Amino acid sequence: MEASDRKRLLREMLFARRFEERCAQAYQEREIGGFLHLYPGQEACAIGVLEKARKGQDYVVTGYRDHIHAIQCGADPKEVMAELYGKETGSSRGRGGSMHIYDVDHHFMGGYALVGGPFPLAAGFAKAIKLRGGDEIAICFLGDGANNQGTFHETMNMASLWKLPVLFVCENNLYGIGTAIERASSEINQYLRVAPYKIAASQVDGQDIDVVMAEAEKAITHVREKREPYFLELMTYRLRGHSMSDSGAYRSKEEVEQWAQRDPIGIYKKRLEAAGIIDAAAFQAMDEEILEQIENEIVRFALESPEPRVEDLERYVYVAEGA
Amino acid sequence: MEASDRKRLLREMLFARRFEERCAQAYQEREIGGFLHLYPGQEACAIGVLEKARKGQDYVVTGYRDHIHAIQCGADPKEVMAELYGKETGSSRGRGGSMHIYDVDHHFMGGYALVGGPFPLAAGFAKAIKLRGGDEIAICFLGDGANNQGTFHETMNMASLWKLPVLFVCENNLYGIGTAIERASSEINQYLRVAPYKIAASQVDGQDIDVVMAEAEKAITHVREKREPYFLELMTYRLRGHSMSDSGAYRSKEEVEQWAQRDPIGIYKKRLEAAGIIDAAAFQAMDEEILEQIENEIVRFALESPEPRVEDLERYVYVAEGA
Amino acid sequence: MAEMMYWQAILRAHDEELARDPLVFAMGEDIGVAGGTYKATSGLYAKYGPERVIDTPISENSYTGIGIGAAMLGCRPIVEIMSVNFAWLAMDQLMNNAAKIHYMSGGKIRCPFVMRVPGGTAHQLGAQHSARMEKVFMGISGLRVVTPATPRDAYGLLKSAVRSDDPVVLIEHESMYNLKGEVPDEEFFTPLEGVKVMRPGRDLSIFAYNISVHWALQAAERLAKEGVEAEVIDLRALKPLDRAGIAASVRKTHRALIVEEDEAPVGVGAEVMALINEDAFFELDAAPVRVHAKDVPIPYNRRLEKAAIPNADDVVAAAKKLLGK
Amino acid sequence: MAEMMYWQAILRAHDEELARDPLVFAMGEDIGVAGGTYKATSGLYAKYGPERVIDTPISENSYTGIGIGAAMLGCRPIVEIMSVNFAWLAMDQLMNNAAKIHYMSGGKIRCPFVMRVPGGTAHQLGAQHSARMEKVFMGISGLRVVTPATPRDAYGLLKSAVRSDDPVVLIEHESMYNLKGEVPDEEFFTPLEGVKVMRPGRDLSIFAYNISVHWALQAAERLAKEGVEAEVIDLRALKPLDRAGIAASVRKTHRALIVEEDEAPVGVGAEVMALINEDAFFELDAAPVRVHAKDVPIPYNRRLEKAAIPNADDVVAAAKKLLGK
Ligand SMILES: Cc1ncc(C[n+]2csc(CCOP(=O)(O)OP(=O)(O)O)c2C)c(N)n1
Ligand SMILES: Cc1ncc(C[n+]2csc(CCOP(=O)(O)OP(=O)(O)O)c2C)c(N)n1
Ligand SMILES: [Mg+2]
Ligand SMILES: [Mg+2]
Repeated sequence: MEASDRKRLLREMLFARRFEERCAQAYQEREIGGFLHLYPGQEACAIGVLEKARKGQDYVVTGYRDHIHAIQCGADPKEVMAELYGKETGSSRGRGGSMHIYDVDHHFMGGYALVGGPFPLAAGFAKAIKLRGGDEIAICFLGDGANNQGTFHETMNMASLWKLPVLFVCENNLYGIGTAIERASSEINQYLRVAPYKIAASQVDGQDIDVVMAEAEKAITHVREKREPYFLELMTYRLRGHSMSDSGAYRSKEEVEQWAQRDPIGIYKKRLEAAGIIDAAAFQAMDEEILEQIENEIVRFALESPEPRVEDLERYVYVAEGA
Repeated sequence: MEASDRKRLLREMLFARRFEERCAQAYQEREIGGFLHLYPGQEACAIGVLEKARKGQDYVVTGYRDHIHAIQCGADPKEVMAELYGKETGSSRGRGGSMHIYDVDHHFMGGYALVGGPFPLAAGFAKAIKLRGGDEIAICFLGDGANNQGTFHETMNMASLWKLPVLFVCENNLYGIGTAIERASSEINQYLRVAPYKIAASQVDGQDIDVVMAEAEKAITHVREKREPYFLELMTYRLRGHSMSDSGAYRSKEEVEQWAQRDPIGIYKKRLEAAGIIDAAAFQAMDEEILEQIENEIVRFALESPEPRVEDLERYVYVAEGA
Repeated sequence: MAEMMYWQAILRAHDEELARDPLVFAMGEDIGVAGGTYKATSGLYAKYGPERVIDTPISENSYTGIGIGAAMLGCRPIVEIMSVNFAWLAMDQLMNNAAKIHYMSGGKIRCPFVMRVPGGTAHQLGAQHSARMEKVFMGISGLRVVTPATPRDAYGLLKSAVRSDDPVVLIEHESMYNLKGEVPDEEFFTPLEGVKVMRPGRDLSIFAYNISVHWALQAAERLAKEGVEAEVIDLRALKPLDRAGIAASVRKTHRALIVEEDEAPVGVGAEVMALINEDAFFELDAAPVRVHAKDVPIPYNRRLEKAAIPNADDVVAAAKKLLGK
Repeated sequence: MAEMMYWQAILRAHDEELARDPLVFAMGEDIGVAGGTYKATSGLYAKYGPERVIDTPISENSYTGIGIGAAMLGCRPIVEIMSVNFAWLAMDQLMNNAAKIHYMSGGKIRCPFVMRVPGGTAHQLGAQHSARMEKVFMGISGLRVVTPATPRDAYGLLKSAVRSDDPVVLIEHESMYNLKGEVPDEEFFTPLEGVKVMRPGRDLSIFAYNISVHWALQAAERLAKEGVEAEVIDLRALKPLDRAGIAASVRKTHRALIVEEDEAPVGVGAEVMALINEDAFFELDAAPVRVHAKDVPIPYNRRLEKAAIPNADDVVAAAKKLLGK
């Protein structure tokens, strides 16, 4: 990989981090409402996998922790932030909110609030692709907890049976809200759960973006060429609470600190430093530029954008009522 | 096993066959309504497994093909037949019908019409047993098609995680209505599907009652002693249609005939003949006695029993309204 | 104009839509090789192949979701749920996704998803196979709900549902698949909104839908013999309900009776009554009346089942009471 | 008499019932180690252990079914569904099994199953987390449905629900867990049937339930300042509904207004209106009125969300209109 690409990836991860931190701030300032689920700690997962996808062509879906996935598909961060601010310029015109970012132009087909709901949707995208006859694939990102939902089993079975070109990416961060994986899943290695469906699967470190990209490349090639599903498990960790109202009582400070040592940005930064691609000053500059962009472009856009009109409340219930 | 017990088992299978055939006749005569799912061909499964259970103590549940399971738990065939005739003396007082036989005294906890519905109920019985602290177990009989339902996955996971004493018996008859197993399940060997839940499992011939009993004994001992789930798959075949309105177009006559060669009654009868336990004349006598019992005791009871009173229509909605 | 059965009309609509648009596909349990429980998809598997006429595993929630996902990419799936009782399993995908995706994407994603499902009591199918769930579907924002009472509407509504850009639930009835009726030979589309006057009248309005339309028509014939002219209105589209159409009939007859196969609480009858109260209260010469099932799980026994479900006699009796006769 | 919050009242009921009967157990996502999303089960895991205060995987349909199975053997499970939106996933077990088992076993099996679930819109939770589903639960025969508006009822109804031999759904509200109110110190039970007069009045009846009771009470206060005496009735038990209690109030005031947080179609408002039409039509001096949400999936934007959901202002305005003011 070119040095410029590696630098770009580092920037994307850092941008993701800062974007989410800025969301947290806006939430505390009550600019953002609802439930807010942030991504810090897991950046290498979405960014690494989507680096190997055909962005804007492959169809992507995920859960409620969806800002970064949308942005990595090509969504304009300004529109994502405007959505969180509930503005008419938001990616879902302020109707969706944090858990329901959409960017249909870039084939980001949404964030969904019900755990397990996206499995069948992704398989449905793959079914549509198959009927239309293209070589796109569908990619579904979900958490470890989602795998206990019945839709996991039902969808894996049909995806395999019907040879649907869909990649399932399990971001295993060891918890579903406050419930540790070993208290919720009889098999904690999620990639082992798809064996009976005869779906190819693997598990790799989700903190090292190089590892993620290498495995994602294999997985995506498998799906794209064999036109059949693949299940990729990425071992990761969320450094913040589940949502903004997390007490944190279910895990130890030590555990969080240990994982903070394996922060995907830290790991990658070190590697690029060792390779002479970036140094502390350049990183600092990159960070400042990002912060500046977030504040002056993105947040400003969100702040200055108009609210939806109350008269439009009943628009978008049905298509005929305006799209 | 004593010769008398073996003879009794043969009689139970033959009784099951004749009982079901008599139901089919009554259905054609329009004495029985609704959906009617019959058991011929699968007798060795329920009869073999329940022979090794503690009848009347262990809690049993199944789907809509439930007459024989109820009877083998101890339900009075008269009351089962009366239920099919919709009579007040029926096991569910004529409110349930063929798909909803109950015999709470003998711990037969019902037949259910929704595929996959009984999985969690059985796990719930096991949970109750665990809380109360007895050494009973729960036994859930279901078909191969049911395993594609989300409740299969969800329940297997929780049964394993919580160490629930429940035996799942999959009567794999190769079809779910008119859909062949290989068109519905990415893994056709059902016992292999529970591996990720770390549930002990095995698959045996379901047509040979000796084989069924031997494996059931192991499985039940496992559940009873280890207080954890077990999944037993019995390979079997239904010789009749799925229900009374089956066209049969989805399978060949040859296939049905081939399986008829492996009729569980035929297999066992031959074995008992070889062992000198029964001969053609005794079998004939047994059959006649059964037919006589069905006609003169069972069907007569059903026919002569009173209908529920229309004034009682709203009884049993809530407990306070009478039980 | 050919006479055909309800199931044949549904089959014809499927066939035409499958032939027309390669992105239309049908999906459900036993609809393919076996041809469908009520024959409504028979022959299509041979004609269009397994990629477009799909036998599913018994996984209602997820194949519904797969249909929804495909619809989001422009396909037009027709998903059959074998019996409405099983639709409880698919409510998550239907209500949380299909009904809401267009709205919560700010109108950016369409979900032209069709679910067909027979509802209602047939012959002694028991409590778990006799649900009537129209009120569940019509209570939630975002769906369209229609329910054909005749072969003609079964054809025309399915055609329109497939062409609609909104998610549509079509509620059929297990006891109507063999009902015969005239269906025009040329292609046509029945609107997904609006009531249909099945029989004009001046003395009272009988609102019905699905199978209860037939009870209402039978009752109206009998009432006519006694000199009572009942107007029979097929509500047909349950969501959105045509409140103007309902009020118009009440303004004409000043008496309203609603017949539903379902138990009363929070049902179609209640909603129609509420709309009448809101739109035409002072037009009423008598309190509107509901004819409905008893509030019980449906019993297996034939007599009890019959007693639980209303029929034409009940409609006649209620109409007479409403008219003070 | 102690003042406590709604969540504390629920916690107290849990604690007493768990202490009393070893066959009572609680079950749900994050209710144990984490103490419950709204703290309503906090501390119970430490006190009663993992066999009786059970953290479940995210498997709503099956842990609901496990609760039902255990109830069939005499246990008294209290199953929490974290948000009513997720209850769509559990409807199969709830509606097909819990609601019907007693009836279809001819009364031979009891199902003393309790489901607790917060419903309603909170602060901008969006379309998939703002469902109000009382109409879904109350439409189907076999369940009991209650919905506490105060800490006192939250305690008393949960106590009664656990002791009931019928399956009971308790609908709480995400925005009420921190509501404060007096709860008597001694043990008591609130009946699972019957309305509660929250404020007597003579000029009109305002029927409400759950959070809308508070809008109704606020509205009544403001109306009182203008000399209008509104009677506020907490329906409290939604299934079965107390039709006599509803009619009694209408006979007194001759005007009826129903406030529901939900969108109108086939809702509580429609049903109450239908009951009034059936039982007290000629007592009415004016057409009854519904105040309800707009028929839209709930939007995220704060202003749109607010516009979608009714409030005390809407109740006041509707009351005035009803009174011709
Ligand atoms: C159907 C459903 N049940 C429960 C919830 C509540 N809930 C939201 S997130 C979550 C945990 C999900 O865990 P996981 O899949 O591991 O995702 P993570 O948040 O860890 O990325 C739960 C239980 C929900 N949103 N939807
Ligand atoms: C939830 C649900 N979906 C669909 C059906 C319709 N149905 C009844 S039996 C059946 C096939 C079940 O097959 P299997 O589990 O193999 O049982 P078998 O009848 O072969 O014993 C189907 C699809 C149903 N009753 N419930
Ligand atoms: Mg997780
Ligand atoms: Mg089978």
